[in-house]
Amino acid sequence: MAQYAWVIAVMPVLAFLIILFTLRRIKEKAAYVAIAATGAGLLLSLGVLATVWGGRIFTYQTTWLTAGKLTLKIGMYIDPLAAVMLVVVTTVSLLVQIYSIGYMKGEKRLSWYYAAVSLFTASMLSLVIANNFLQLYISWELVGLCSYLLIGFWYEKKSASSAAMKAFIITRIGDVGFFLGLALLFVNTHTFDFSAVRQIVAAGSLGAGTLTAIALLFFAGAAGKSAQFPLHVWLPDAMEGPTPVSALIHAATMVAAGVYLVARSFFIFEAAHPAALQVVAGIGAFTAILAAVIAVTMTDIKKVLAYSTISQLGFMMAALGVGGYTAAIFHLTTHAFFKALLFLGAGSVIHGAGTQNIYEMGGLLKKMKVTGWTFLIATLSIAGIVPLSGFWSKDEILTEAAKSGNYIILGVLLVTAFLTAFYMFRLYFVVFTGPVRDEHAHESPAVMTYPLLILAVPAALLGLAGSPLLGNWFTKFIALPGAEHIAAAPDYLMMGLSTAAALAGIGFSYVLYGRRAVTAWSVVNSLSSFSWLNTTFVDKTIRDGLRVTLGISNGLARFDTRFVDGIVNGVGGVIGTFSRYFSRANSGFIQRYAMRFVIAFMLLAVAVYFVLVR
Amino acid sequence: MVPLQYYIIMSAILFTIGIYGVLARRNAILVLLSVEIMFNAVNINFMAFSAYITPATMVGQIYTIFAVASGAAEIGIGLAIILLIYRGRETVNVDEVNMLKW
Amino acid sequence: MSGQLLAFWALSFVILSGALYIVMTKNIMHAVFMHLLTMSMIAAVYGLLHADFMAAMQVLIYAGAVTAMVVFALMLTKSQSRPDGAGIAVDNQQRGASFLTAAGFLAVVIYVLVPQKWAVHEAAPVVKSDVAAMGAIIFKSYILPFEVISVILLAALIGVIVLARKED
Amino acid sequence: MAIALPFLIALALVIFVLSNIVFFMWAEFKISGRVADRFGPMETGRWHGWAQPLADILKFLNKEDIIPANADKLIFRVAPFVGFIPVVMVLAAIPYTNKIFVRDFDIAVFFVIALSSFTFVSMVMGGWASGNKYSLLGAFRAAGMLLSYELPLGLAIAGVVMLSATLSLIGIVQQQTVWNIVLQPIGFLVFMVAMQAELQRSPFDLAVAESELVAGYSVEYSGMRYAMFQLGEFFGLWALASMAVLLFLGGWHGPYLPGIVWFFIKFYGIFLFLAFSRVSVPRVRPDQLMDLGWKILLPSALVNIVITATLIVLVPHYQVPLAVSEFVILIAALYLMRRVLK
Amino acid sequence: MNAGMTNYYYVVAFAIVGGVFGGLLLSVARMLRPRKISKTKLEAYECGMEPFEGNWTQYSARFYVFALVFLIFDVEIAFLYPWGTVFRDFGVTSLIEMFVFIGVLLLGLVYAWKKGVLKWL
Repeated sequence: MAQYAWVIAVMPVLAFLIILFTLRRIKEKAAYVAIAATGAGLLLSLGVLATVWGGRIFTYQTTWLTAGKLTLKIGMYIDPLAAVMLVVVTTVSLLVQIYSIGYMKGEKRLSWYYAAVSLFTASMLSLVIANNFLQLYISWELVGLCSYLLIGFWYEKKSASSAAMKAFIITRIGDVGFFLGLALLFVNTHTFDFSAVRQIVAAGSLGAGTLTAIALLFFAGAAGKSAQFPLHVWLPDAMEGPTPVSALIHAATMVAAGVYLVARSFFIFEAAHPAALQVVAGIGAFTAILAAVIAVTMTDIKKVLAYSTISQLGFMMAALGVGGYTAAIFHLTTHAFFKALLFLGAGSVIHGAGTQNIYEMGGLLKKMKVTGWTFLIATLSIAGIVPLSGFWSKDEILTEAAKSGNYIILGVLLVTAFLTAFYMFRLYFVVFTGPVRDEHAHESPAVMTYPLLILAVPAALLGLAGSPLLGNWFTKFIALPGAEHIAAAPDYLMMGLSTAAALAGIGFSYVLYGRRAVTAWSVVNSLSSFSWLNTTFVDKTIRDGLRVTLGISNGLARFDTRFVDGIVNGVGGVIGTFSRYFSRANSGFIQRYAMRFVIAFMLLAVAVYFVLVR
Repeated sequence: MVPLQYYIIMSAILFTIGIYGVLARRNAILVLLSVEIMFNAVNINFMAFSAYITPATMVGQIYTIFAVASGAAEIGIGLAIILLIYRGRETVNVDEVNMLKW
Repeated sequence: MSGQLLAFWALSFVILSGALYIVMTKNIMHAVFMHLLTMSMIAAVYGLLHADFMAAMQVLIYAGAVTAMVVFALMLTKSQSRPDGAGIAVDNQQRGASFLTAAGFLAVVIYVLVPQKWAVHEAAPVVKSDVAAMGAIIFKSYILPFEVISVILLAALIGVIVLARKED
Repeated sequence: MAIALPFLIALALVIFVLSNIVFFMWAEFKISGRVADRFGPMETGRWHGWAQPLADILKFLNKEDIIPANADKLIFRVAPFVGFIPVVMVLAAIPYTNKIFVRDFDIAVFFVIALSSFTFVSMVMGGWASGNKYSLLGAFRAAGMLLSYELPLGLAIAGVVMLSATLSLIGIVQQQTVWNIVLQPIGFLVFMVAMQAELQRSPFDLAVAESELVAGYSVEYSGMRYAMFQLGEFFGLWALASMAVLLFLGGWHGPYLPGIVWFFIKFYGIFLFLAFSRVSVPRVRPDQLMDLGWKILLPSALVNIVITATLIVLVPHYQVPLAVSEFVILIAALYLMRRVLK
Repeated sequence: MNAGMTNYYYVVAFAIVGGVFGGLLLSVARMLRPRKISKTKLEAYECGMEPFEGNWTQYSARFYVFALVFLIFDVEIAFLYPWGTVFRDFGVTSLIEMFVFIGVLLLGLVYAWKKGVLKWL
């Protein structure tokens, strides 16, 4: 089955082309085309998962093009990591598309929406199955493009188009880093292929310095795409796009690409100087706590979830930083499901309540039964309450952090866990409990609620798959070949600590928001100062940078006009005078031309004679 | 036997006279006549070479035949053009016809 | 053998002086009739070179048809005010310059060509029936130019008819 | 002695032809007279005015010869010579029997055709040099006519050349076991008409016709110079008539009498034909004349060439079918022409 | 002096004899004829009328086209003769070639005919 993996990626592309070429006529039917493609992809990826079950790895490749000595190959590398990602991406994409039928009903450019979504799914899938860095990089760019298209879906809105622009440019900065890393890698190894690079790195022929440089450059790309600290500003603004888009791209798949990249090139990180991993862990942890703090102050439901995603991604990066490769992947998978559920839930809340500001909502649980309960499950899971998946994956990361010995990061992550629980339940209590603010809020139609229910299942139970109860099956499954995972005894201390942090967070938010005992505003305001750190600081630095570059470019412009143009016009002038002088030569008197002709011929004859005969 | 050099010199002189005619004559028809002279100078050379150097195959002679035929067509057209110019500008003197003036 | 040499000298003298006369004379009609004489003498030179067919063809085409056309063209362009031909200036202003150019050209050509050594066949064999041999060669290996010549002539004819017809 | 031989032969021939011309002139006076039911010259030299032509020649000798004031002196004097000398040169190429001939040129036919184009130039020279507007106009009309009849002449001869595969007149005559007039009736007819036009005689003497434009190009000529033109014309007659005999009438072939006798019998026969056609056929209008030349003679000559060529190449014994097809086409053409010209 | 040369020698001889003979006739006539030049005799003969305006007249281009067609068919004749002497042993191919040659030129003639250039005014 594995050799047909490329079909999974190709089918959404076909859907994209079909919809593209019948853009005007297809209208609503575009949804069914896209869903059919992704559904078939899901079934196939499940098949691929089955074949890869035994831990076997399939690689296929054909030469794509040969340019001189350089031959570029294109192919597939299906290993447990890829198989899992395939399933994750296809399921989430399928459910989002079904959900969008309801959410996007009545949109003018619905067919274009579905075209863009299927193109995005195709590029994400090809990114996942890529067997060499170049193919990965190409799909990486495609994914960036699709996110730009989908964020800017309502381009009539000025804010949406500028948000899309901002997202594209900031991820572009990251991509430049990734590209440089690629170039550096290629210069040294002359190949992009994963296995080939792995052998070269294993053979140690590359110096630690270059490896660190490559690793850090790759991390820069990942930071851009997965919205880590300096390059995270675009994600909150990306909420301008339709909510299903945020659910699919900015929760589950695209942002995970960064983590996937680091995971895929983990052997470089390991072989590189230990500082590389420290950097990853540090930035990851810092992003996590920063995003968590800001999330607390947000009043827009989607912004809260956006910052929560950034913080969770920080969690995964921190896990990778401390060497927890399997923990990071496990958390990535579980996070994909419950974050998608949260976003879709938020979508149906917005759909029902008609506003995004959480303080204009209230008591929606009574109005929107299904959304309410599924939202609760997801919130519990992300907070990390015992039986749910969030607990297990977060606990896994915390044990990894503890095991690797960086206690500062452990402490930071625990605080972040507490904050996560706090702002999630603040969100839940404000939105779903308390007095009902608007009476005519109504439950979303079935086509939206069913995906919520379906997503609720993995959000809740997937964690068990990796939990010690089932013998850490999941972690063994996706462990790096060779790094066998010793079935560590379940670290009860860590479990207790994380649950304690979570419960504290929930209780604290219950006191503040559930019963509205203490006036919430005083506490929140004190935290709002943190938000200053984010918005003004980063944006200001970027704006100053721009002003400087503007100055330089103006100077250059002036130089160019005066000096270079001066030369060009000068030369033009000289030629002009010459031509006027010579044009007097053709006086229209034909026989003078004939005379010149004869003289020229004579000179030529003499020249040829002397050259040839002598 | 008349040595070949004589023929060469004679046709060279004839050719030069033709050149002078082309460059110096005012009347377009006489310019054409001098072109004819140049043509014949070339033909004489060809015939001389054909007779002296390749008597068996007579390639020069065949070339001259075709040259004469095409030369005739050429002067036909040349004169027709001169007639046209005359009808347009009432003059046949080459220096008065300077449409090519810059 | 002095006969041929004598004939050559006489003919070339007549041809060269005729050509000079054409180029120098004031009276255009004289130039045309001198053209006729020169062309016939050139035909005689071809005779000297044993090319009977070429001699006859030269006389037929150049002396006959071309002179006729030139005479007609002269008539039509009234470029000759009076038979004695006085009056109209005959040369344009670059007389001196063109004379020098021509002289220069002559010097170059003679300097280059004359010292060359040619692979001269001593006895120029006289082919019995010049015309038959000529015809055989033309129609055996030079058929394409033969056909092209007919097309060229046709083109000339049609061209002239189109050019000359507009007037009346 | 060998150096002088050609000159002697040339002089002998010229004198012989002159004496014949005297006889021709006399015969022509008598015939045109007889045809017009009058006697023609009777007085001079008593019996039938035999001395009339001599009287004419003497007259020309002592008539005043004027060169007009605004004539181009040089060209005026040269014109008659340009007309006369080429025709004398043609005499060198004409054989009378396979034993009596001056020189055997292997391009005799082409040589004759080439030289015959000089008469045109002499006319133009004469017409232009005499400085007379009408003589120039006459010269050009005559020249135009001459041009348009030289072509059919050449093409008719081409037919004969194809039959005999050689350009030498002696070769042609030897090849003529069957007279070419039988094989080439169209060619013969075209040749005869074109010959008359070439010589400005009979129905085609438009340019020099008295009633039309005085004497055409030779209006300003008088005295011996004018006679020179007439002389040139007669030599032309001699040459073309003998060409007709050689090409079409089998030259010196004939049953009993010796070759030379047969030659002259045919030759005078042609002359009589010309003399009769001069007086019996009305003069042709200039445009009709040109139409006849370009639109009837030329195409028919080409048709003749085409037929003879195909038959020679395709049919092994081509004589009989060639003769038959030519006659058939000739009759058809004549019938067609009658309707066209009516 | 091989055969070719004597032929030319004869032709030149005939030309010289013709020229001398003509000159002889003229000189004899010159001696015999009276020479009274009068103004009227020397004027151009205008059928009795006074000769008016120059002797130059303007012709239509028609004359020129006749000369050109003559030239073109002259060339055709020049090519016909050698072909005539040699076409027997080349068989049908040379036949077709010549027919093409004649056909093309006939085309020219027909074109001239249709354009009405061959009419003589």
